Formats: sequence, structure tokens, C-alpha cells
Amino acid sequence: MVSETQQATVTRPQIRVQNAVKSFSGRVVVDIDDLMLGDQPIEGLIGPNGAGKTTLMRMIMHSTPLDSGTITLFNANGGGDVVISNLPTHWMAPHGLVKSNQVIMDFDNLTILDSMLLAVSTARYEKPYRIFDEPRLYADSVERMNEYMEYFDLGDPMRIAGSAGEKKLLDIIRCLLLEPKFLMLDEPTAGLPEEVTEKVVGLIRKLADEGTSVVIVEHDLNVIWNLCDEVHFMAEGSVVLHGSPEEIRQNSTVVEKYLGEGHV
Amino acid sequence: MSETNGTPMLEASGLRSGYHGVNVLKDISFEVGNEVFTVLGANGAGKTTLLATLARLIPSTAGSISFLGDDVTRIPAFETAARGMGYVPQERGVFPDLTVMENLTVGGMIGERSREERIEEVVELFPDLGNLGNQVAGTLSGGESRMVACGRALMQDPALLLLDEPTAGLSPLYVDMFFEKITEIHQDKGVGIILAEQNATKALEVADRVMVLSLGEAFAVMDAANLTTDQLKEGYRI
Amino acid sequence: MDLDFFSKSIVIGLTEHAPLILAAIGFALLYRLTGLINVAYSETITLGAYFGMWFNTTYDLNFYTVLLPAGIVAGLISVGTYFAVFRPAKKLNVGALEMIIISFGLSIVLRHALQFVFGYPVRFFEVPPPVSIRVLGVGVGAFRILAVASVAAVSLALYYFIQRTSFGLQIRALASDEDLAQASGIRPLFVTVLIWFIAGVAGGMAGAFYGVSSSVAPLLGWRQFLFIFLVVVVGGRKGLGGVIITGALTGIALAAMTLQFGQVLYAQLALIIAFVVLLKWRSKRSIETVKV
Amino acid sequence: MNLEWLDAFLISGLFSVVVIIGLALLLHLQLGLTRIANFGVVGFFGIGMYSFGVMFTKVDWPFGDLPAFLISLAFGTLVAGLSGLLVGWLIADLDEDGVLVGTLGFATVVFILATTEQDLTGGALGLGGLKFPYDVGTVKADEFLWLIIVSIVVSLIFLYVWWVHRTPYGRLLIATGGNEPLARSLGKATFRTKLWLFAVGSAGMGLIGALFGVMERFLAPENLGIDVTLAAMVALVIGGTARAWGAVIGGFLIFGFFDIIVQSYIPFPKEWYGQAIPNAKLIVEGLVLMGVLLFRPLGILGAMQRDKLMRRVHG
Repeated sequence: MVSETQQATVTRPQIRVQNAVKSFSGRVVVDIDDLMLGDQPIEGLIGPNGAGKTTLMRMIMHSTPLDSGTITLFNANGGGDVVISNLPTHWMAPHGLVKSNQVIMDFDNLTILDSMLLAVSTARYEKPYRIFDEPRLYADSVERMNEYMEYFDLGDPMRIAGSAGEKKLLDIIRCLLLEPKFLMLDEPTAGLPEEVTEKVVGLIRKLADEGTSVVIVEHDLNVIWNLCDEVHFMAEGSVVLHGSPEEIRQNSTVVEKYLGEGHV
Repeated sequence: MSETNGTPMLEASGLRSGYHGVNVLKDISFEVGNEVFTVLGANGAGKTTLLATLARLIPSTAGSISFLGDDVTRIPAFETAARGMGYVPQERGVFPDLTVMENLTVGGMIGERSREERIEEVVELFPDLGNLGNQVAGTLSGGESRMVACGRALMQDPALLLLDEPTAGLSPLYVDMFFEKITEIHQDKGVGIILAEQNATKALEVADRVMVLSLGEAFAVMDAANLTTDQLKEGYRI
Repeated sequence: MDLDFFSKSIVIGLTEHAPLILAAIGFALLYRLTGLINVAYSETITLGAYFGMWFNTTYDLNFYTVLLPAGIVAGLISVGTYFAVFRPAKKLNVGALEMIIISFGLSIVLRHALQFVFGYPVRFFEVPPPVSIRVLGVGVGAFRILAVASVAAVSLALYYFIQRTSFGLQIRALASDEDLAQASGIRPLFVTVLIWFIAGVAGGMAGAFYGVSSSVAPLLGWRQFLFIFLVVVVGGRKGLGGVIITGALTGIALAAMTLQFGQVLYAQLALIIAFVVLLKWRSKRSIETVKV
Repeated sequence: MNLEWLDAFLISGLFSVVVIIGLALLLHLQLGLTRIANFGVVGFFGIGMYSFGVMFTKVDWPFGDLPAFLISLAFGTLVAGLSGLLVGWLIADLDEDGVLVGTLGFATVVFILATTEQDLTGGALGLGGLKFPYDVGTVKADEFLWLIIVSIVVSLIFLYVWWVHRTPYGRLLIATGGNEPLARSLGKATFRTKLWLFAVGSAGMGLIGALFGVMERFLAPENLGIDVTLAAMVALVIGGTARAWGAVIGGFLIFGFFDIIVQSYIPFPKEWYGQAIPNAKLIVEGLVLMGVLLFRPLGILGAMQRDKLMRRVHG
């Protein structure tokens, strides 16, 4: 864990969600007055079905447009504050905001190495006339890529990811290669073998220690209880509780929302 | 573990299924008789996947399903529907482009009894539907569209009704009403019910037997009365 | 611009472009149900024209007698293409993009194969010379009036079939949500075949109308395809009613611009540009949620 | 130059094969890598051809033929590129139906303009006055030289397309085609990528159109039929959409076979050449397109094989 003094010196990026509303065909799915994410290194976002967790993450990434409200990223790459609710999705990564995917997502024809090179490459390299940049791109990033490959024991990178678990892991690695300052993980461990899950968790901790803010949505609440410094509990579209994992776990509202009133 | 009364209506054994090569359900076996059988579990536990697999809308990767004595593991969804399985999916339970009355009529395309008679019965069960006949289902409120979805499935004269979180996101008034209706459907019409729910309290009130799903595995299958809060919390990992 | 211009545009637009509405209804059925953009639909139209002409000239039958047989043959061919090409393609899990290209290939095959059957020269229906009547001060061939009336009748019949009958309900249910329709006991194969047949009949009849009002040539359907497609893509969101209204407005707009510019091609040009810009504008306004 | 050994049919047959390969190569970038089905290939081809033709024949050039020729060529390429930019902007964020409407619509617009703007294009009558920028004696020699020049241009296009697979840009195109939302979430501006792709691809198609027009010498709207798009698509699909060599192999295989062997060397009855053979050729093209996409969607060469490529590049 990070010591108090260390934490004070690190300026963590934070996201503030204000008056954000999203409804689908008349039904309000997310309605948040004021929510600050990123106060603590690792925060969890939990809640019963239909609470709006995934929708909130997509709203932050702007792959779901907001009906109203603003979302601001403080301490973005470069230190400034950016109102991200007006920006298209592809501007999030350059600002240091990255999200992994809940469902398996991969590029059909790209090898593992390609996927990694795609993540580390920037628009500067990707012009139709910049046709001799591949060696430089590779040389610049080979060390970082090797680190991950060795850590996860990926084997030969010049092949297309096979199993669903491998694709899920590759999705997370792509996110990490983007060097996120604010990382959102949507069910990062679903479908991963146990030993890989542990490695991913270890890496998330390390990243958080180094100053990245992490927000996790996860159905396996054991992961949340073990990993998070703070937990946000969502129900019916808004965040109804914040607190340490212990506080949340013991809170009667949480039990009620999950199980129903009689079990409090 | 308790037994069903008499021969089971539906029997699943060693069931596995999921999406994109990830098995959400990991080896599930259970029997359902003419009863209210409740499937509890937190989000991500696999309740929706289980019901869609039983309705034959998601292919199972292993295991078998038998319904009313026949093996239905490989037959198409419209065939299981014709044999008496009614299915109300979680959110998209209505045809959004059709009117309420048309939604009900689609349900009434199978079965022998006269359609008018069945529509009358459904409207008797959900009186609100009587006034909504010509409204396009896509414009209904959440509670109304859930009633239409239920009504559509009941129009099929099902022997077994699969209900996937019929009360999720509804106001408490609707929730109470729906659970009353579930009891009514089971007791008055003799329809067996598989009810997937997250809200344990309400669901246990109407359930005969219960199965708790925990990350794709059956955690407990037992009489609803015997389930303890601690068992539930463990299943939900709270 | 005066009242005369408007009445002229409306009369000419509706009489000349009435078959567009009929063809668009058929295409819209296929498009909305299967999500398939069937480029070969243009050949269904062409074949309707050819078979109509063939029945008409071979058996010396009056145009209205051959209309339905021409439609039915086109409908059967349409069902044939479903079983020969599109159903296997779906079973082989062909992607949406490949599906369009396959239908494009089919379109080319049919278009040129029919020339081996019917010969290369342009053919004509044998119908009595038109008698002109005045409608709203515009001279129109009596035949055209009849054509508009019959297109309207057929369109309404189709509309009724889709909106009011039990088969029509099954079709719309399947189009609305395929999984739910199956869970409700609807047999997808039966309904799908029905759709292909009806779409083919509508296209074939439209082709016969196109053919009788000018000539019967291999490119007959292809020349109309872009406009049919545009009408359906732009108007199809609101169901068949939207297609019919958009089709009628397109016909009127084409006629009005033709009068204005004195050149039918300019009218087409303006309309294509307007429609594509409209699509662009609409896509800007409705940013869909993506699953990332 | 003694060219008696060379058959005039062979020159024109090879020329059309080379032109189709060029178009198919550019289509490979759009359809094969980025998964955009451009049905308006002939539109970009045509606008380049006509812009070049009009510029070259209608302007009173103060200097010699060659500079005028080159300037007109550049103009045709530029106009095609700009129209690609415009079409790309209109359709890059639409789905498959929008792309089909937009590209098909553009091809129709070009056809209409070629027909209506009689002062510039000669309308349906056609536009004459095009000629080679040189004269090496006989017509046959001129055409042969032009075949070589165009082959060189198409070879350069091939080299570029082949090389793009080895660049970050090519990787981005493949990623955009494979999973656009995912690419966007990795910070890729996919809309702009498609825009540039359309601009560059269309410019190339326009250039090929202009070069084709020179060989034709006489431009008419009949040159702008959908069969040009079909030809490029068939060549690409049969060879393999995912591989750079696909266009080359497919082009030689199907058009080499038809345009050279069948049309020139097999002694069919004379009367078949008018309509039966061209007609049969199109039927075969359509059947090939359907058959390949149904039963071997990746064509003769098959999948992209990035694994082997990456091993070669970084191994």
C-alpha cells in the first residue's frame, strides 16, 4: 500500500460527473448530481442490475452521448482540466482516459504484436505518406511490449489471440500500453483464469501506486472487497453510497438493494 | 435438496452456455415441476443466459434440456414455444413496432382456443391493457410494456412460463402487483413458472423452490423456505 | 411559379413515377425484415417487365391480364434466389458487406442471363395507343391514369395485407424482433419465404408498369434501383406508410425539377445529392450508442 | 520499332488487365483492409478521366503537348481526390447501406454530368481529341509504349499497397475495418482515417481513369458503366480481398483469361463476338463473385496472414 506522504505528492487525475442524465426511450438509466471519481487510487463501482454502471462508464468515454450534464477530467495528460463530455471518443485516450471492455473485443486480422503496436502508435505515425516509420515505432516500444509479454507469459506474439481469455487479457494490455492516467475497467476478470486474474490485479495495484486512478466495475464482489480503497454503490441510476469496502459491505442499504428489504 | 412434485416439466442437466466462447453457465443441473421455481443471483451470475438457453435462443455448448418428457436440446425456439414454453425476456419483451393488441395477437398464434377468449383473460389479469390496445408498444412505460410482454407469453397458453426479472427497474407499486400476478398465474391457471430475480425478498415470497446462481454455478437448490440470509449473502458474495 | 406548375408537377410526378412506389414497397419489405440490401431486386423488376411483355405479346393478352402473372413469376424467381443464394449465404455466415456484393453479383448474372433468354434487342409491350385526357389542365395518357389507379390499388392491397392480416402481422413481428418472434412460435422460414414472394410480386408488377410505359430493356430495373433504394433508406424508418409518402414526394420532386431545369437528368442529380446529404445530416443527429 | 510479333488484341487485352488490376489494388485498401464497399469505383475513375480529357482538349495551352498533358493529368487526379474527400465526408460515418447509396449515387452523378454537360464533355456523342504525349511512329508502337508506361504506374501503386501492410497506417486501416469502435476507444480518429483513405484511393482511381482515357482516345458515357466497378471487384475478390497480391492474381486470372485468351485466341463463330461473348463474360464475372464469396470468401490467396508478415518484418 502507498504511504500517506507518497500519496500527497502524487496528483491523481479525477473525473467529476455533474448533473449527468441519460435515458433510453423515456426510462432514466443514469441520473447523477455530482460524483467525483479518482479520490482514492482504486475505486470500485458496484450495484444491482440496471443500476447504470456500464452506462455511466460509456457516458464518461462518450461512446454513449449524454442527454445533459458535464463530465470534467482534472489533471489530464499535460496537467490541465478538460471538459470531456463534449469530446468524441477518440480524444479520450490522448487525454489519458482509457476503458477496458466488458465483452470480448478484438481486431479480426491483427496479431497480438499488431494489437500492441496499434496501441502504442500515435496519429503522427499513421499517415498515408509516412511509410517508413514502422521500424522506429517498433524500436521505441519493444521494451514496454516485452515487459507485458513476459509478465503475462504470452508466448509468441506474432499470432492472433486464440481463446476468449487471451483476447480479454489482450484488451487489458492494449489499455495499459496507452499509459492511462485514469483507467476504467469493466469486469476485467470475467473469463480470465485465476492465475491471470491475480497478475492483472497485481498490475492494477502497481499502476495505482504510480499515480494512475483506477475505477473498476466487477460482478465478482470478492475482487472489489480485496482490491478497492473506496467503493461507490449505485442503484437506480445514481450513486447512493460511498465508503470503504467494509463500510459498504456492512451497510444495510446495500444488502437491501441486492437482496430485498426482508434480509436487512 | 428437495424433489419436484411428480414428473418434472423441465429438466436440465450439465448445462453450459455463454457468448463469444466464454461459458457463462458452468455445468448447471436442476428440475422444475409445476411450481414457481425461482433463480436468484447477483448481476453477472448468469440468470438471463440460463433462461435464454432454456428458451433455445442461445445454443448450449454442453448438457441437455428436456421439456415435458421430450429432449429439446437441439430443436428451434419456435418449436419449444409451440410445445408450451412461454418466454418473457428481460428488457426486450415486446415487439416495439407493433401495437399492444398486435403484440397479444402474435402470442395467440399458437394454441387451439379462440383468440378473443384468451385476450379477454389476459385483459382480466392486467386490466390496464384494455385501454392500451392501439398504442404502439415501443412508446409504453416500463411497467406497461412488462405487462404486454407477460400477456403476450400467456396468450400462448404455456405450460411453463420463463420470466426474466419481470420487475427490474419498476416502481414499488408495479413490483407488488407483478408478484401478486405471478402467484395468480401459477395457482389459477396451473402454469409452471421459472422466475429469474435479483430481489430475493419478494421472489422468495412467491417461490416454491429456489436456486441460487453464483458466477455461473448453482450454489444452492432447495425449498424456498429453507434458504437462509447467510446462504444468500454467500451466493451474492456480499 | 404558379398553381399551374404545382398541379403539373403533381400530375406528372404521380403518373410517371407511380411504379417507384410499388417497387419501393417490395424492396422495403425485404430490407426491413432481413436487413438485406438486395441489389438483385432491380432484376426482379426487370424480369417482371420481360415476363409481362412476353405473356402480352406471345398470347396476345391485354396488359391487365398479364400484370398478375408477371408479378407471380417474378415473385417465384425472387423466392428462388432466396433458396439458391441468400439462404445458403446466411447459413454460411456471410457478413453484411459480403452479402451486398453477392447480391450485386446475382444482379449482374440475372441481368445478362435474361438476354440469352429474351434476346438482345429492346422489346415493347403491344398495347393500344394511348388516349389523352386532361387532369388538372395537364394532358395525360388514359393508360397512365389507369396505371396510377392500379399502382394505388396494388399498394393499398399490400399495405392492407401487411398491416391487417395475420400473415402480415407475423411478417412485422419477425421484422421487429427475430428472437422474440421465434420465442412466440413464429416459423421464420415460412414467413421469410412469404416476404420474398410478396416483395418479388411487387417488384415484378412495378417492372411491368415501367415496361409498358416505355420499353423493356435489360437495364430497366437497374436504372430505377438507386431511387428505390434512396426512397426506402430515407422513408423506410416510419414503416410502409413512410415509404409510400416518400415515394410519392420523390416522384413529384422529380417531375417539378424536370419542368424547372428542362432536363430529367438534372432533376435526378439534384435528388441524389439531396438524399445523400439528408442521410448524412440524419446520421449526425442520431449518434448511436456503441458497445465499447 | 518492329512490333510485328505483337498482336494488337494482345496490347489492348493486356492494357485492360493492367487497368483493372490498378483499380482492384486501390479497392483492396478500401474493401480489403478497411471494409468499405466502394460501389462507385467507376465514378472516381470517370471523373478523373473526364477532368483530364476536358482540361487537355478544351484549354488553349500556350506550351507544348507534354507539359499540357502532365498538368491535365495532375488536374484529373486532383479532382478525383477532392471528390473522394467529399464522398468520404458524406459516407464515412454511415453504415453499409449509406456507403452503398453514397458511392453508387456518386457514380450516377458522374455519369449524369458526363451526359448533360455537352459543352465540356460532348455529351452522349463523346469527347475526342485525346492523344498520347509522344509519337514513336506507328499506332501500335504508341499503344505498346503506353501499355508499358501504365504498367509502370500500376506497379508503383502495387508497391505502395504492398508496402502499406508493413506500416502503422496499414495497421490502422485493418483495425478500423476490423472493429471501428474499439479502434476509436484506443484513440484512433477513424473518421479522419477513412476520409484520407477515400481521398487517396479516389485520386489513384482518377489517375488510372485518365490514363485509360488516353488509350481510348475518345471518351463517352458508355465507358462509365457499372461493369468497371464490377471488374475491379471481381478481380479483387477472386484473388483475395485481404492480400495485396490478390488484385494482381485475380486480374490476370479472370481478365487475362477472358480479354486475352477467350476473346482473341479461341475461334468462336464470328457472330458471337458482338453480344453473346461480352454477355457471357459478365455472367461469368457475376457467378465468380457470388461463388467465391459464398464458398471461399477470402479468395484464392486466403486470409491476411499477419503472423507471417510480422515475423518477416520484426522477426
